Amino acid sequence: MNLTLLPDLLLAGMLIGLAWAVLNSDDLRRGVVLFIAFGLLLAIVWARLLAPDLALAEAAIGAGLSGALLLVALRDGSGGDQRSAKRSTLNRWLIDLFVLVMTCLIGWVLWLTIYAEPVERLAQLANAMLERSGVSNPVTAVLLNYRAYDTLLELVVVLAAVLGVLVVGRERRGYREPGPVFHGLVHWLVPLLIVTAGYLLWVGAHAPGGAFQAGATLAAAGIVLRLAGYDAAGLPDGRLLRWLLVAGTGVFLLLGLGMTVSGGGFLQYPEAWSGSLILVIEVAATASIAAALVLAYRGGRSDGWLLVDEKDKNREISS
Amino acid sequence: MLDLLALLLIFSGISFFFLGAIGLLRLPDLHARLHALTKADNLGLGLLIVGVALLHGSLLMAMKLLLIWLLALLASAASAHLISQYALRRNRS
Amino acid sequence: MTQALIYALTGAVLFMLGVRATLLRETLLPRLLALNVCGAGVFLIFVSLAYRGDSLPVDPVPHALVLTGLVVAISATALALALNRRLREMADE
Amino acid sequence: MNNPLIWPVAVPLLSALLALLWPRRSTWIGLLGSALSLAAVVLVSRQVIESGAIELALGGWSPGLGIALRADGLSVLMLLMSTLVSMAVAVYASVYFSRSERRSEFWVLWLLLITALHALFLSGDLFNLYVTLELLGLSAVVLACLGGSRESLQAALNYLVLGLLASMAFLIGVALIYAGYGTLDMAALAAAIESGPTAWVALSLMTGGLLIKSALFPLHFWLPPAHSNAPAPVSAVLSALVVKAAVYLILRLWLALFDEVVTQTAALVLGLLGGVAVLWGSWVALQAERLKLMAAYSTVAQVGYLFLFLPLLAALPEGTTRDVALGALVLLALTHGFAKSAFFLAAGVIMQRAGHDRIAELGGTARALPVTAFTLALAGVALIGLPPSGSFLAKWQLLSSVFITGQWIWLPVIAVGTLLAGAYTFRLLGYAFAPGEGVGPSLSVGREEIPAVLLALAATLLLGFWASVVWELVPISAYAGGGG
Repeated sequence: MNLTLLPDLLLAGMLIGLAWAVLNSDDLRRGVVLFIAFGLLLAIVWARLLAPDLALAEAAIGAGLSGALLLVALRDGSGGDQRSAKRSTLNRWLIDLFVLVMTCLIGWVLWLTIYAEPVERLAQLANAMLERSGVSNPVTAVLLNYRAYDTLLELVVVLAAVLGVLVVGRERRGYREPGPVFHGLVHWLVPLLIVTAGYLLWVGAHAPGGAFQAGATLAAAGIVLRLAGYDAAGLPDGRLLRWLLVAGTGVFLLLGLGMTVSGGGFLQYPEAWSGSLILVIEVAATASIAAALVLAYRGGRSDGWLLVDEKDKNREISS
Repeated sequence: MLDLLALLLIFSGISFFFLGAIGLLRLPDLHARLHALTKADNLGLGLLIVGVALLHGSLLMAMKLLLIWLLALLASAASAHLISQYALRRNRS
Repeated sequence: MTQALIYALTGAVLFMLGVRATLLRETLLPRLLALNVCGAGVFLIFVSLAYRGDSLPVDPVPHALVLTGLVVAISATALALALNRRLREMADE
Repeated sequence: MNNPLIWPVAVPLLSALLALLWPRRSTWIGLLGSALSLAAVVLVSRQVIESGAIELALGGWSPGLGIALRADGLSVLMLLMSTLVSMAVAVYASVYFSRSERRSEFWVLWLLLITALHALFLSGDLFNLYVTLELLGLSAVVLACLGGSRESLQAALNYLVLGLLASMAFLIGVALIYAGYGTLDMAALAAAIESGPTAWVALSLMTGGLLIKSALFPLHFWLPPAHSNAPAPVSAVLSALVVKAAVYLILRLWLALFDEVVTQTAALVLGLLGGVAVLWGSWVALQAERLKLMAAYSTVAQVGYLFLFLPLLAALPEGTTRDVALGALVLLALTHGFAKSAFFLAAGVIMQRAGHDRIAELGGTARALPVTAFTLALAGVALIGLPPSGSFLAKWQLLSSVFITGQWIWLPVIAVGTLLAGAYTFRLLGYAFAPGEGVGPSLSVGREEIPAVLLALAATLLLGFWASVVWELVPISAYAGGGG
């Protein structure tokens, strides 16, 4: 046994153990807290596998924001009871057998493809084209240049999900006034988070960071504000909020279409401009992602919805 | 020599973490546990950070690490306060 | 490449553990946790494919895919939680 | 500008954003957006018919590193169906949602759903397909709970959770493909793929996920509650288009991508499940008490028919006979898409007028709503597979493939399935054309009745008489080894 593998084996074992504990804990609160720990451990694994961009995103989104959403769901009492389904013994046995067989099959394939005969994947190509992409962080190059279309559609997914949150949910009760200690912390923390988000956004072009990490950090600022009793969580209302939500997808799409109309292909940046265009898109995307994530935490509006603003309301009353 | 010092600092930092974890598991009530956790972890993190800064040897990195330590201090102080306040309120009612 | 294999196999185990819990659990919150663990397993497989040893540059494509997947996963989680909350409220009314 | 492939995605997306920004104009933006999407699809179709399959490398990067959009015969046919159906449903929805508080929300999500469908039919990249699947699933879930009732929310939540599990299965398949072949581009993959453990395991995981989404028996249980509790225009697109998207992907994977890999046994298993789905779905539909529930179970049965083709396609040698069978499959899917959306819209009209959709109390429908009763009859003709509907021709070809391959086992399935479909259709028509007071009288033909009857006419007449277009288009393939 090679001793250098020990840390990796330890990390992998801890991941599996934590996942087991998350999935089999009968106390939901405990499960959620363990899940947050699982996310943090995963962030360490990403760092170990030389994926600092992911480590940042996992800590902010996977552990942080998911954790906040799940905890607030517990507070709403939407846990319900935690019994396992009343499946018959045979059924459970069959499920376990299925799981075992599939794990072995997937593991076998992974062994064949990773260990037995390594395949040359896209690493070399992606790194070779980096010069022409306008940024020097390869992950940002993939996200906003090579596979920018994926990212565009992903922003649309976020938009659809947040519209869904707003359609079904009413706004949650806010929190009461915090004590002086927390209040003081908020006054330090929120500006710091905003500055950090700006830094992550800017640095994403050449180092780990980018729109998603920055958006999540900004959203964290909003959530902290709400915890401190600011019910709006720093978001505007009505029309402005709609523009904020649309900004990311809109700027992305319009720039892409602009390139098509001016003779290039869709999302084919002129090479000299690609760096600045990517930055513009990322700024808009950061704003939209942050707004969407804060809205997801806050829930819908108690008075109908954001698609109807004051002017519409007055009109409908008068007509 | 410097490296040796750094390693020493890192290891003593880690042992503080370890003690804190033991305290968390073994101490009888919430306040004592919080005490063990925050004290040990803040000190442990501080030692760890000084050690890492020495190993790295650049001033900029040392500043960044210091910032991290300060933030962690702020967060742990505030959250320990909130938790104990909550516990007190619940005990009273 | 042994490291990559260790993590990839861990990913496979996490994925199937998540599937198992999704099938066995009845209420939403445990199922959502299970689906998120499932996702973590898939992401771990992708990232371990990108890792080519400490000296070679990593493959950035899977990293970008996982970043996309993370954002999609949290969007879906948020939607499911909102739906569940509304159902809960309706049951109380 | 000479490559129109981005427009079917960009036009509805742009309209969705505009509808979100100007909610008071959302109805007009929605209608205009649907019409312009139709125009964009027509543009693409013309080019494919004239010059064969087209490809657009997004961002100018070679497919592999970048993402390619591709349109061939199969995707163009699916695009045409989805855009025509959604245009008609949009006209209906403009009446249905005209006084609803949820009007603006509906239009934004509606346009996002069309975006997702078009993006899915055009995508040439496996991971991009995952993103489009998620977009489709999430927007469909939100649309399905616009009704706001407890049942619809519960059904939507189950749909969401299962959909997520399905996408995870699909995604891990994509991961294994990337592990084994180092590419996500489907054309490169079609050339590189070979039979082996990687391809088998990846294909079964991806297919498993898609089977959940396409509601093949026994994974159909989520469909009837979700489809029957949604608002009528939403049920129409869920049944007609969203389920078809998953079936389309299975076809794509099996025929174009994994042509080398698919074994007779695997195809036979799916065919058998399809057979059970035909019998079971039709049987439950026959006993359904509510019109929309009957329609939903009929969808389960009709999806089953599509899977009956798989073992036949796997057995037929590559060439004209197989293309004919493939064309029949597509024709059946298209006919069902038009007929089922017409059916759900008609059910919506009845429900709004009568306040319920209990089949046994539908007496008087024919007198009160003659156009809608006629729509139900026409849609029924297409669901059974009577001439001159497209499904008649399709089932004819299905039978002839059964004769060619000698897989006689499917013969009783088709016969009994058709009889059962006839039984549930005539049971419904019997009540609808009987005298009674279940549905109040109406004075004129409403705007909401027209789209349904047009859709039903498309299913019975248009697809019946112009079916040759389908057979001409299907062999045009963007993927090596696929389609012919």
